[in-house]
Parts: sequence; C-alpha cells; structure tokens
Amino acid sequence: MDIIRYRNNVWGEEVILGVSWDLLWVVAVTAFLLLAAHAIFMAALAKKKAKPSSEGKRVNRHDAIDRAFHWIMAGSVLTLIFTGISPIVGIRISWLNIHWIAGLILTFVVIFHTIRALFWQDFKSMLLGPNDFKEPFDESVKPGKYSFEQKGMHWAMTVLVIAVIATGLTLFTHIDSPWWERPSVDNEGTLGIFFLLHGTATLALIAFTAIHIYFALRPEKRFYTRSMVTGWISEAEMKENHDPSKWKAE
Amino acid sequence: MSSHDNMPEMSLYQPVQVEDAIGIATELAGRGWLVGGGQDTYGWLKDRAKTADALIDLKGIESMRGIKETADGIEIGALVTLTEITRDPIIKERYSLLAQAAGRVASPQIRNVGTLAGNVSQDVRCWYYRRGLNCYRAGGNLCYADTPEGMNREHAIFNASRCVAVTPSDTGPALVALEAQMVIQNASGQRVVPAEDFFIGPNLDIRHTTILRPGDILTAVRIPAKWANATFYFEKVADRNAWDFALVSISAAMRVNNGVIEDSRIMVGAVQATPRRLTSVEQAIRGKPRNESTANSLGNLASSDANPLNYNHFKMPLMDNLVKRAVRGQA
Amino acid sequence: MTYMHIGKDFTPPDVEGKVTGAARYAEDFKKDGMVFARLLGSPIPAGRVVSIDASAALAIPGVLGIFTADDLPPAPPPSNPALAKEWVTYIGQPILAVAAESDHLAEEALSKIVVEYQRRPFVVDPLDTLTEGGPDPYPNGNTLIRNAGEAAAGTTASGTDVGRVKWSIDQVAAFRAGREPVGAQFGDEWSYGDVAARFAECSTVIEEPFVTIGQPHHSLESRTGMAYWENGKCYFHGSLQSHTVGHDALSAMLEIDPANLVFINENTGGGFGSKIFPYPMMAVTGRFARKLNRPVQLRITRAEEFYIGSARSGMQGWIKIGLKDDGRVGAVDVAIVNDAGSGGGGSASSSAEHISIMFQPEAMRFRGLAMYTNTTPRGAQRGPGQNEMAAVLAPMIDKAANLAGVDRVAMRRLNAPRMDGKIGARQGGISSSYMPEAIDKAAQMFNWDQKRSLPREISATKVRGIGVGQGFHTAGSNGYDGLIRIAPDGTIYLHTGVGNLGTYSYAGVVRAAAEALQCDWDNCVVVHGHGDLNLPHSTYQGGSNTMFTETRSSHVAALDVIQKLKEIAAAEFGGAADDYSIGGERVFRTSDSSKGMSYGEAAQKAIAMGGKYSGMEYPDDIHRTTVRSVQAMQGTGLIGVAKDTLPRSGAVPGMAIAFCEIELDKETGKFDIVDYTAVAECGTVVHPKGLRQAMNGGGIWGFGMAGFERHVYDPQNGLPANVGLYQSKPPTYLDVPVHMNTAGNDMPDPQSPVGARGIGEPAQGCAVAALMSAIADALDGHLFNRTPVTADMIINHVAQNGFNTGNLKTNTF
Amino acid sequence: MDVAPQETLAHTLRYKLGLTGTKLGCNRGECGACTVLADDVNIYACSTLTHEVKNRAVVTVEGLRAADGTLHPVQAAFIEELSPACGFCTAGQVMSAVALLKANPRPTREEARLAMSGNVCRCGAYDHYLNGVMRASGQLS
Repeated sequence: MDIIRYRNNVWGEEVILGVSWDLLWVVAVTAFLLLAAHAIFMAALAKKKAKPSSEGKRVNRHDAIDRAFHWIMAGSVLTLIFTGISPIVGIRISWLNIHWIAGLILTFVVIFHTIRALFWQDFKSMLLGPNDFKEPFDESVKPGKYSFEQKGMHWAMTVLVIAVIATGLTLFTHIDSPWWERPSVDNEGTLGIFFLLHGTATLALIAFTAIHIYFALRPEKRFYTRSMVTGWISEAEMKENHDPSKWKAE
Repeated sequence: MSSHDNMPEMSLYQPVQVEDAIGIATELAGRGWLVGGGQDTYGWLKDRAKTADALIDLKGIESMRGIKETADGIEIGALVTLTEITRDPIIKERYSLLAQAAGRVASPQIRNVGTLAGNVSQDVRCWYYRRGLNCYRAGGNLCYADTPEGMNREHAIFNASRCVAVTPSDTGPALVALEAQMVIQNASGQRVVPAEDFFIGPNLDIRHTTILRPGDILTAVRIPAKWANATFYFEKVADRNAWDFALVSISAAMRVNNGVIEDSRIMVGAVQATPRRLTSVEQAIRGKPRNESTANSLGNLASSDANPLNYNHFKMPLMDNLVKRAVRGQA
Repeated sequence: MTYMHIGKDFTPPDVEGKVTGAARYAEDFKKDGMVFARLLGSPIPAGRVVSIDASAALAIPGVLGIFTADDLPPAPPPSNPALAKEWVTYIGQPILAVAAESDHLAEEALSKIVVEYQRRPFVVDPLDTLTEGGPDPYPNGNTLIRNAGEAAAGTTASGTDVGRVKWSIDQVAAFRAGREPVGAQFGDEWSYGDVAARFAECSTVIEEPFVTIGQPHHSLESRTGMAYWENGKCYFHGSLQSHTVGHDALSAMLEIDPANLVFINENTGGGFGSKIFPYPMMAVTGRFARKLNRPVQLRITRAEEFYIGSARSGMQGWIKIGLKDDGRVGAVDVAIVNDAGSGGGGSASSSAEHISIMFQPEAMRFRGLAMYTNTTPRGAQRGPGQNEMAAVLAPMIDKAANLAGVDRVAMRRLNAPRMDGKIGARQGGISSSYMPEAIDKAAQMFNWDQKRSLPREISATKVRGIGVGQGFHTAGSNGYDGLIRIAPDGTIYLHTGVGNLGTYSYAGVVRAAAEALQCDWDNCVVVHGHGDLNLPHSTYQGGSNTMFTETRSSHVAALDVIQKLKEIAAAEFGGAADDYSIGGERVFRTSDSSKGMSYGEAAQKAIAMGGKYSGMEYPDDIHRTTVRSVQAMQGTGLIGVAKDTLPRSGAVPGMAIAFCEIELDKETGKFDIVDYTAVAECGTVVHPKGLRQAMNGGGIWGFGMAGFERHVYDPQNGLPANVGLYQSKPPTYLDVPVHMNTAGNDMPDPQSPVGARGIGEPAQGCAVAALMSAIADALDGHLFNRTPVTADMIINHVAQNGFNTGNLKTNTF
Repeated sequence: MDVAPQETLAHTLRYKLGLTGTKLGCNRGECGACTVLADDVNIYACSTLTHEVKNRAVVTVEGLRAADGTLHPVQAAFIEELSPACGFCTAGQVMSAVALLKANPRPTREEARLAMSGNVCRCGAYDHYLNGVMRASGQLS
C-alpha cells in the first residue's frame, strides 16, 4: 500500500500525483474501529447516569444564524466529501460542478463565520486555554460554553476546512469555470503537491467528520445536536455539563 | 522515452463460451483486456501507454456472431465486423445509416477485422492521451489539450469536463440515432441499455467512454424496427478519406411523410466525448418540410451553445453545415 | 533522334522481386548470431544527460550491452549527433542503444534503463527564439554560423558553430503581420539588379506574408541497418538513397579504411531526401557491432522515424512582387526565416532561386535566416526550399496576374525561362529550357482555354477551382565515373553505384551505355546495390540529380568500351581504330563488316591483351572507389571505365508545369481533384513509365503538402503531435485523383549525351503549386498564405469566423 | 514452432518463418505494408495475433505464385504497369488487390480505389497500382 501516488510528468520526470486513495479505506476502517470500540467501551463500562431533563427553563446556545451557518457548512462538507469520493469509489455522478459549487459555498460561509466570530460573537469562548486541558483529567472541572472536546473538534475542523478550502481553491483555478479558462501547468509537481495536501486534508476531514457525527449522535451528547437545530439546551443540561460561572448565558 | 514495436509479454485466453469469457474477465478485472478485432488494442499495448496482464480474445465465441432478425428489428452480434455490416442485405435495406457509418471507418483492412462492439467501445484519440501522458483520462491531474496553447484542433466543443477528448466512433452516433439497445452480460446476468446511455462523458467517468465495467461484455446490439426504412443521412468529414477519424460526423434518421419531417433523431459525432443528440434541431424541424428552406432556417442552432478551444472553432460551422445537409437531404 | 533504348519502356530487373516479396531491404537480412539493437530517446526537449544507469537492464539474461555517446567521437553543436549527451535538443533524440539476443529482450531492456536529465529552456517556434529575450534552443545560441569554409551539401557541416541572432519585438511583430522587418539581421543575403528602380517601374505590386510547415518524410521503411565484422571488414546492410557516393562517409563514421567496408543496399524503402548520405544512426549500427563482436540489426520504430528521419524545414516569410504593365515580373524582394529544427539548416536561398528562375525577375533581393528550434532535425526533402516556395507563391502570382489583368498561364509563359534563362544571385546561365513549350503542351492537355471560362459555381455548395503551378530544381551535375565490363561470353555488365530509391534511375541511366553500345538489353546485366560487386563512384541521389549526371558517366564508360573494342579489332584485323564501327554487338571494319568480332570475342582478346583493355591499367582521374572496383575485375573481360569530363556549363534545370481542377465543397472544406495534368520539362524522356511514376508520385507529394500533411508541436512542452502516420497524414488512394495525366516535354538538353535531365523534385513543386492555386481560385482568390490548407481552414474562411490565422507559425498546422 | 501468446502475425511471419516479403511500415495498422490474406480477406498482420488466425488459411505475398512458378495475375500486371516504386508497400498492395479480385473480379476503378485504400504508398504510385488492378482484372490491355 502506498501513501503517496507518483506519476511521470509530461517529460517523464517522476512527480507527486496526490495522496494514495488506499488511505481512504484505512481512514474509513480505522475511524469505524475506533468509534465502535468507543461505543462498546461506553456501553459496557460507563456508569449509568441519569440524563438531565430537557424540560424546564431553556438556555440559548446557538443563534439562528449560527445554526444556519453550521448546517450549511455541514451540508457543503458532506456534499464535498461525497462528490469528491464518488469518482474514486466508482460512483458515476456528474460530480465536478457540484463539488466546486459546494466548495464555494463552504468558502463563503466560512468567511462569514470567521468575520462574525471575530467581531460579533464571544470569540474567547472558543479559545483553548491551559485550564481547558485539565478538563479531561478532572471531573470537577466543568467547561464554559464549549467543552474541551468541542473546542478541540472545532479547531481541528477549522484547520482542516481551511486546508481543504485553500488547496481546493488552488485546484479550482486549474479547471474551466464560468470566470476563467484553465491555465497551462508549468510545474506538475507543484500541482501534485496541492492534490496531495487536498487529499490528505480530506482524509483527515473525513475522519473528524465521522467522529463529529458519532458524538453528535451519542445519547449523552444528543442535546447538543438538538441545540444546533433548535438553538437551546435546558438549564438542567447546562448545569450538568457546564460551569455557569464560565458561560454567561443570555 | 522508449519507443516500442513488440507486444509486451502477456497471456492470452481464447474462450468459446460467453460465460467462460465473463468468468475470466471478472476474475482478471482491471488486469484483463477484451479483444474483438483488436484494432484499438495492439497500439496501446505496443506503445506501453496502457498495460494488461492478459488478453481475452472473444472471437471464438460463436454466440456473439451473426445478424439475425428478431420480433422487433434485428440483433447484431458484438463480433460482427464492420465489413459484414456494410454488406448485410437487411442492414443495407432497412438501416442503411449504420451500413454507411460502418463503411467509413478507418480502412478496409480495419473494417475486415474491426467489430461493431469494438468500434463503439474504442478509446478516444486525443494525441496527448495516446502518447501515454498522465492526463486526467489516464488518471492524472490535468489536461494537456485544454490549455492556452494546447493543440486541440480535433477536440471537443461541447460538454468538456476537464477532459476535452471526443468520441472517435463513426457507428456510435448512428446507433443512438437508430435507438439501438446494447446487450451487456456479466456474472450477474444480462442487461439491456439504450445506446444513448451506453456512452458516458468525462463528467460521469473521466477514464471510460462507455458504461462497461470490468467483467461486462457487450454481446450484441439490437436495433428496433422503429427506424427501419426511415430516411437517413450520414456524412463524415475527416482530413483524409481513409483512416482518419471524423472531424465532425452526422447520423440522422428521419420519418418523412409527404415531404414533411414527422420525427427525427439527429446525432453528431466528434464534437464531445459522447455522440451528441441535437434535440433542439429535432424539435425545430418537426412538422416542417424537408427542404432547403427548413435547413437554412436552422442557422447555427446546432452549434449555438458550443464552447470551442484554441483551434477547433471550425467544428461549429462544420456541424451546422452538416445538419443543414441532413435536413435538406443532399450534400 | 531515334534511339534503341532511350525513350522506350523496359522492365527494370528489380520489379519482379518487389511484387513477389523476394526483394530484400536492410531489415530482411539475417546473419548467424545476429542481435537486435533498439534506441532510447530523450523525453525532454532540451537539456543534458546527467547519468545513465543500465544495471537493471544489463542484468537481464540475453541483454548484451549498451552503446552511448561516450562510444562515439564527440559531436558538439551544431552537428547532429548519433547519440546525445551534453546537448539534448529535441524530444525523441537518441541517447543510447541497447542490444539483446532478441528484439523483445532489447525492448524490455529499454524500460529498465534509468537516465537522469537536467532540463534547459526550450523553444519550438523560430520566431520565438528570434525575438529578443526569447529562449534559445542551444545553451550558446539559436542559429548556425560559419567560421570556416563551406561544407559539402548534405554532409555534416564542418567549420560551423552555434551563434545567436535576435530581432527586436517590433521587427518580429512586423514580420508576423506580413510586413518587412526593417533593419533586421539576416544570415544570408543576395541581390541582383536595381531592385528599387525596377519596383518603381511596376504597375502592380503586392506584399504578402507566408508560412509553410516542416513535413516529416515518413519513408515507409523505417531506417534500418545491419552490420557485422569479418576479417577486419565491415559488412553493412543499409538503407540509403545513394550508394557508392556514401561509401567514404560511412567508412569515416566507422573509422575504417574504405577498402574494408562492404556496403550492401539493393533496395531502399523510400528516402525523399532523408537518406541521400549516410545518417548518424548508421555509426551506431556499425560501431555497436564491432563493440559486441556480433552482427547487429538496428531498426527503429515509426515514431523514431519521425524523430530522427529528418524533416522539411518550415519557413516563414515576407515577399513583395512587382509586375509591369505587360505582366513581366519587374522585381521581387523576399525575406525568409527557416525553422531549422534542432539541426540541419534552412533552404531559403533555394526558395528564392525558385522565384528567380521560374519568373526571371529583372531585379531581385533575397534575405534569409535559419533558426534552430527544439524540434526534430531538418534535412533535405524533395525540392527543399523550392517546393514550399512554389506552394505559397502560386496563389500570390495568380493574385498579381489578376490585378495586372493578365491571364495566369500567359503570365507564367511570358516570364518562364527560355534557353537564355538566368538563375540565382549570380544570374548564371542554364543548360537549356523549353519551359514555354512545356507550358503550351500542358495547357493544351488540360484544355486551359476552355476550362478557365467554366463557371466557378457548380452547385449551391460546390465551387470549381482551376490552378496552375510550376516546379523547379537543379537537376544534374558531372564528374562521376562510369564502369562497364564485357565478359568473355559476351554479356555486358553495366556497373552503377547509383542507389535504388524506387525511381528505377539506377537502370535508366545505364540504358545510355546500352544505347551507345547498340546492344540488346537482354544481353545486359545491371550491376548495382552491393559493395562486393565492383561498383563505380556514382553521384549522390538527391536534387533530381541522377538522370543527367549518370547518363553522362554511363555514356563516357560506353565510349571507352567502344574505343577499346575498335583498338582490339584494329590489333586483330589491322588498320586504325577509327576504321572500325560497332553494331549488332560486333565491332567490325567500317568498309568490310566481315572483318570483325563479337563483343564476347573482343572481351577474350582484351583479357589476352591485358593493360587498359582488361583493367590492368586505368585512368588516373577516376575515384578510388572506382579504382578498387576495376582492380577487383582485372583480367575478367573488357573493362570500360572513365570519368565524366564532358563539357558542362550553367545550372541544369529540372522543371515541370501542372494544372489542377478541383471541386471544393464550401460546407465541408473538402475538395476533389477532378483533373491533374502535368508536363515535365526534363529533356529527353529516357524511361516513359518511370517518368510518369516520378511525376505522379511527386504529384501525390504535392497534394499531401498542399492539403493534408501536418507538423504540430505543442509550444508549452515541446511535444510533437504527429509521430505516427495517421497524425502526419500522407495522402491515401482516396485523397488523390482517380486518374493522373502526366507526360514529358521530350526536348533534348544539349549537355546530356541522351538529352536527359532529372525531374523528381519539380514533380512535387508543380503539383503543390497547382493545387494551392486551384484552392485560391475556388475561393475567389482568397490567399491563405500558407501550406497546408486543411479542411478546417477552408471552413473557417467560408464561415468568416475570424479564427483562421491566429499567429502564423511553422509548427502548428 | 513456438509462438508467444502476444505475438503478432507479422512478427511470426518475418522473424519465425523468414517470410520477409511482408513488411512492417508502421506496425500500428496505419500503412498497410503488412497486409496478408486470412481466408481470402485482407488484414493487417501487424495488428493480428498469430493465435487469432491459427485456424485460418493465411496467404502472404510469397504464396501467390502458381505451382508451376507462374506469377499471380496481379503480380504480372504490377510488373507490366511498373506499379511499385520503392517497393516497400508493394507486397501489401499486391495482397489487397488479390483480395479485391477474389471478391470482385471486375471492379471499376472507383471500386478498386476504395478497396485499396487501406494501403499507403508513400512514393505515391497509386495511379500505377490502380492501372495494375485494372490490368489484372482484364480491363486494361
């Protein structure tokens, strides 16, 4: 099994073509095994704890606009992953236009989110501080608005999404679009490196997306998922999982 | 860069039953190569531009030979040669469009061994791709033809999706015009696919020109009676009148009653990766008399949404002209 | 004049072998222990070889060795090396050869050899490298400069170097746009007459740009050699157009005494200028065989034939033509930039020569420049220079004639060279010309007067085009040797060192000897094609050269035989040699034919007399190749041997005139040639069927050049698109007329003993010109200013979509 | 004789059987120099596997002479018309002409041209080959 695919360029010189798609299966299998192990572990060993009630007073967790952003982003990422993978796994759909349109949507919502987060949202609530790292090891430490895992997932996604966007936009300039014709490629090796980065980031993104979806579906975390749909969590859920002193909910 | 003249070492299977052939093809999957007439096989292999472990020579399979009448038209075995098609009395009488198209393929010797299945399954002729370069179609990251200075006189003016190669087949457009059905067998059975869906463009699969997958064998082509004895027009314009692939070809089937076009199927070859159906033209001529004035009224309808490259603008007027000739019925 | 043989059809001795498959070409020979060699070509357009690792290939059992540039004498630029190392200058350039016990193993070995290259900038368009700041194809420049004496035509130039010439961006832009590149530097210039003054007298002046392609030869036999060494001698089965004239050059390539080389080449599968002299690859064949001490067959593929088979030089130019009121050409000014590929040269001066002789302008200026590019090396191809000029010139001449209100044919006849015609820079004379008569003859055969008044419109979409064109090439030389042996049994052995390139001229020329000897052709044996058969030093075969040159050497050898026959008879029967005559293969006393002897008896007597009669002595002016052959035949019969010292002056013009009628479909851009009529102005017709063969074959080449054949390089990566035949597009049966109507003018040239001049090259020039003229005529005089004119260009022109020209370039058709 | 699975007929003929009359001009089915007959049908030997024709009657240019050594009418006509030039394509031209005349003993010149169109003659001797075909079919004397 290869990690990187190599091909000869127009002059017979060996250049990087991209990431080996064998890794797609490695990622898929690894993610599945890890998550399955986690599920089994949680089912077998985790102590049964009563779930906090979702009734009662509601605390606003996500504004509608942020929820919309999340789901647009989720939709575009899933679309990108599906359309990007389909030709690799042999699904015959006319994927390319959907792929770059979804990519552009993702780019715009990420830009929107970044600006909004920087100026209109409580940006600090997503920053990872030294205290956050105590969380996993000390049950008494409760997080503010976002848990350590959530912040970790957010920042991992941030890095990966920016990576796929940056490399994806570069690759986008190499195909015909309504705004330009594809250019000549002076250095196929450089192009290959962009494909390699795009592919590698995609593989990681797939892994993290799988993890993210897994946790979103886990029973003890499902209220977060609900909050991403409805915007609120219950006060009980908040108290159980968060430190109100650190999360000044409106 | 090595230039070769010898075939690479490989094994050869010569099954006589289609089931055996399917078994071998399925087992070898991507490493097996189906051979009918072989006229688009040996060049690839000699050039080392494509490789395979084994050739599966289908010519010994009797069930894939012959042309027979069916309840609704005819069935042409996949191994029927292009020469046989040009000489078959039924095809000449009822489906002369196909006979004409087959008769314009390559050269007599190639038509003598080249099969109908091979003609529709052949790979594209983009010269960059044929050189063995690692372009999109070969699994690479780019197209050498669609660039600011690419030499793309023969390439696509429609529906390019990264790859700008065109379908080289002369019989493909004719078969779509006749609403032929492609009979495909594989390990899980037989399926019948309209010719129109048999050809696929690079947007769907940049590495293949047909829906055939490893293990699939195109065993026969059925032509329904629908267009039997219709009014046909075929013309192929190529640089040289032997060997060369079409710059543009046209295959038209029309139902003309009292000089009025009641229905038609107008197909153009060599303008995109698949045979291109001109539905706008079909609609425009429906119910119109088949004459010069109807032809001229089309203007550049056929090519109006073309997207030419550096050197292939000529395909636009050429296809418009061929459409006019088909509609008015004379060169 | 009534001849026994000249002007009569005959069956050349090699035809039967060609139709039965018995004729053997270089690759048909086998030798015990023979191994197979294959070439490895460069994948990069410019750079150098850093290292070669053949260890994996050599580890394959049966792989015998590799052969690289290090095994050859150094060949610095601008020479075209057999194998490149420091100066890789085009894609496909051979880097090494590998040999193995089977061709299969040799090819397997190729894929196991790892060559590391260092790339350099490259350029595929001559004007791109000519532009200031543009890339150079060689590290040290872009053009050939001479720093010593001129090298012989067709040989690797000695005393040359690579230099650099650049034009300003404005000059290049002007040139591309069809204007004079004022003040630009050229490499070659000549003029005669007062050009400005003559232009001032002209009432019609046109200025046009033009571009023609480089065209691969694609001889059907991809070049092959098989060599082996025995007892210090090298036996070499090769594929050349010429035979003995290449002997010394091949010996030098192999660094052996010419006496130790046996060159065998009875049949050659086409050459068209690309195999006139030994070519670089032959050094590899012979030397690799010596290195391995095994017979080596080196055969190349069709693609490699494109890469190293040489090609016509493309040209890009600007021309100004002035016509006087009566249609006389007053002045011509022409500037040409050739694409010389990665080696070889341009033929711009020859292009200008075509104009100077065909139209006899009163004053003319020529400027030329040959630029190297990182494309396949260029060499001679059928009328190099002249024929591509004929192609682009014909429609322009038509335009000028039409503007001047003169009939196109009448205008050509008016300007055609007559006996006092002049040629080229020095305005030298010619041996003879009956071109006006040839034009009249062809016009009558074609029925010009009737056809020119036919309506152009045939149908709503089809138009008729009528064209006329001329071809020219110098067609003869002198100074080669003739050699004849009459055996004691009376058989007459006509030895010739002429090659067999498919024109049957090797047999045609010795008919001149049979004619002089008044002997029955059935008693003659043509001896040719094998170095061990004692061949004389004969002419190189290019430039339509053979017929004139070698009928002369055959003739002088025959005269020597006749003189010796008479002397032998005089010795036997008394009296002086002058008292004797020949006839009926006897030599006899003119006054008493009973006093005489047969040729066979004379040969027996010659052996007895020895001395010059049996070749024991020979003239001291004959070439050493001929000397060796005479020595090998000493005492075996009556030997006639002589060098051609017959008088000769002026250029020997081979000329032809052609007419073409086409039906052009404006909707598809396709045309049918419905009438092709051509007349060769090549002196006496020696071999009527052979002449028609040459004229018709040249016609096909002309049609290919005019309408089909392509030369395409991608400027972004230096890749050639047309390495195969279906991409290069030589015409097929279905692209040419169903009938061709060709003949000879049959007027004797005074400088040939049988009146013959050569014709091979003008046969193409007149055809391409006539077809280009017909295409322009069909399109109301539209000038494409280029060859080829392919269907797509005609469609674009008719559609007026503006996509036709872009930048005119030599490698983008 | 040992024939490799991937071996072309042209290779077997030329290198195993020594029948060098069949030429390789391009080895890609683009010239016709390797044309031979398989069951009286002209095909490109360079683009046919030897194993594909193992049950078919293959005739090369060497196999055309009659038992008494007489040339085939096509061969005789090609000599008479001086059809070959360099001769490298000739064997293929002969075989295509033989195939044509077996199927159509008196072709028109236009039919002959179509039937011969899979054979390139780089020397351009097409007119002479067509004359040869017409002569061999008794339509030219």
